[in-house]
Amino acid sequence: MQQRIGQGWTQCLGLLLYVLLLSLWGYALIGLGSEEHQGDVYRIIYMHVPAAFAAFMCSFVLFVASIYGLKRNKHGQAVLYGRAAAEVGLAFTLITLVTGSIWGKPTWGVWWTWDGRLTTTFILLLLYGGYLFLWSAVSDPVLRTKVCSILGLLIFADVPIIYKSVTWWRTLHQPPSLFQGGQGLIAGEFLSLLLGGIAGVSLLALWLIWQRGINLGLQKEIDTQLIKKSLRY
Amino acid sequence: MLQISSLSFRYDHVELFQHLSFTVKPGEILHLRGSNGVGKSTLLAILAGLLSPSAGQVTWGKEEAGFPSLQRGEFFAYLAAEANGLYLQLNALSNLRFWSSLSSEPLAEETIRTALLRWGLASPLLQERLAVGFLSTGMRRRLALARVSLSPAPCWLLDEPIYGLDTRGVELFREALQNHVEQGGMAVVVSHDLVSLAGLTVRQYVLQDKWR
Amino acid sequence: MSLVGGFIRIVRQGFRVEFQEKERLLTPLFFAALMLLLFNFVLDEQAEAVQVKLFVAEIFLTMLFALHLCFSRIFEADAEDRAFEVLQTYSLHRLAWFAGKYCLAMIFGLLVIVPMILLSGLFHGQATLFLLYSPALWGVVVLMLAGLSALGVLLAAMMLKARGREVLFPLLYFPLAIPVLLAASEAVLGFISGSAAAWQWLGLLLGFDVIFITLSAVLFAELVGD
Amino acid sequence: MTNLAYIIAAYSWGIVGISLMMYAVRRQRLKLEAILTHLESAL
Repeated sequence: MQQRIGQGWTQCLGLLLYVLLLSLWGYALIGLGSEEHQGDVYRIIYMHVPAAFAAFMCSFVLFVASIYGLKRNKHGQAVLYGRAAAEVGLAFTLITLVTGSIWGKPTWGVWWTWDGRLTTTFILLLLYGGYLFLWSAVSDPVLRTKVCSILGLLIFADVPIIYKSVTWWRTLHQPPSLFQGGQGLIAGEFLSLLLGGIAGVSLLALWLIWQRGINLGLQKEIDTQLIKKSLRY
Repeated sequence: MLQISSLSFRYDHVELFQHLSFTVKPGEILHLRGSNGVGKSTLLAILAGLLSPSAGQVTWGKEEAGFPSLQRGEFFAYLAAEANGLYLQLNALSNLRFWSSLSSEPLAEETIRTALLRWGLASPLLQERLAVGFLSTGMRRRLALARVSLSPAPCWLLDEPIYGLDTRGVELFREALQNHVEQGGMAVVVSHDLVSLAGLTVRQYVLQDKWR
Repeated sequence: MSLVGGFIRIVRQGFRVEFQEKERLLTPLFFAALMLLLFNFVLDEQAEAVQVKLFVAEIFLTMLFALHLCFSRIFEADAEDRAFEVLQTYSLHRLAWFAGKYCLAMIFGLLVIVPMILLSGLFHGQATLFLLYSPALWGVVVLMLAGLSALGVLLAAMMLKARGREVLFPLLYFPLAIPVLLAASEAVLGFISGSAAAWQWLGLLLGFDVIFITLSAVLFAELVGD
Repeated sequence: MTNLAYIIAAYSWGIVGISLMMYAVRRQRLKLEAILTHLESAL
């Protein structure tokens, strides 16, 4: 049990990632020159795109955790990482949606557009919420592990289909929004910064999932100790 | 022949039981004893295939006792403690017809009706008119026991079989269990009520309480 | 117990239970009729072209909601006295079990959808009459039902022991079913206007069906087989 | 609302969100460890 207590290096790793990201964002805000026709507002991309990437990466982590969760009489830790992935994923979808709409206002003059990516993120938010509701609705841990793992697989299978259908639906009804158009202008320094941001946020998301998973494991262990103690007297 | 070797089950982190090993030979009744919460029903659920153990093996139906290798569902007939597994909108007859149709050789209408008679569900009103939902708990338990007795499965897994039965019902249960065992069948019974197995040759198996 | 044998018994049992109370069968249909009424109150008389678009939107939305009622009831009879658990202890082939329930979901789904679409056609009158005869509409409807039934049966089985499953079922079923709703309505509209995109949407609908029918069959076997 | 305000709003949402999560995970870990060591010492 000792090794699971937060040793120094895991906490420092998290802090290191956090500081790295802050400095990256700092540079994005101050260092980079402002871009011609969009002024400075394009800088929000360095927060919006990495957060969106992390949100979708969480659905992949949930997928892998669900595969292991379905294996026979698994110890049960895998599905806890699945739940952690759903929670972190939910948070990142929220960040993505908020930064996306803030970014949309100056660019297109509206707080919300039915852009394919934004809409898919919104549906992903609902799916993560559904996963967590299902988790709390089933009390028997053995059944809950199986049922939630199955939902994890369904979510991962459906996200690409949702994305394709929503983007098709959008392109049919509106010429590709500036956002896609804007993709062309990302080059050189801007691109490397963006990729750095995506890597940074994704690693941080993985770290959050890992730590939250351990916490859930500790919580379960405490509950078991309490059950064992209550059985003893 | 049913063989359990070093079976253990962990409910999340709490080890319910560990390294259970015993065998049940044809013609034998195993009476599972042990205080509440020791895992008797869980053990039956594992044998029936509803739960998978965290370790250990359950093997059944070896050829030497004349039983060809059967699937788990064909070897075990399971009766849960607080549920009879009946379709409450349908009448008694169609319930039994459905369950018997699921086992390998579906039974003739006659055998089903005689089983209903044997279990005291004789009146045609009871058999066909009335939906099972209107029957009393005792009557439903008899119907569930009739389902088990009709099943060709050699090994019965009975969890509190006489729950809700009157004295006549208990006698009927003992008779059915008796001739099932005489025909080379076997049974694993969980029952706190000693009356249910009185007068039958029974082997006790006490599940140790791991904590106290 | 053979695959086909198990399948037939599950389907027959499903009919026996469902036809026990005939009126229960009609509840989803009445619900669908009610929804159509509400739609027509709100979206009253429109121009010809808009009428068609409304008709398509109405039937697919009503279909999605009415099917949700059918699916969440698929295992009700089995769950009442935990017959579902006893079924798990029988040597019933898992695939036959799923196929049986899937077939029941399709049949009861059609029993609700076909009258609903005819009723909606009645409400919209002349403008949409041609649609009722077009194979495109009925083809897409059947494909949509095929995909949703697989998803519905699996979700219903998953939530058998969940608390508050009446609320939980739509919460999971609708987000997952969004691509089907989009693909179906866009496909029909595309076929009407003769645009090539319709085949693209049909492809997506087929893709959803194939993926979710196989995935649901496998995961159902995983859920009940232990 | 000038561009600057939009940028600040977006970044503050992101950074506050991430910091909150890191803080919550850290605090929960400490709380759980305390309970566990207490439980083990009491056994």
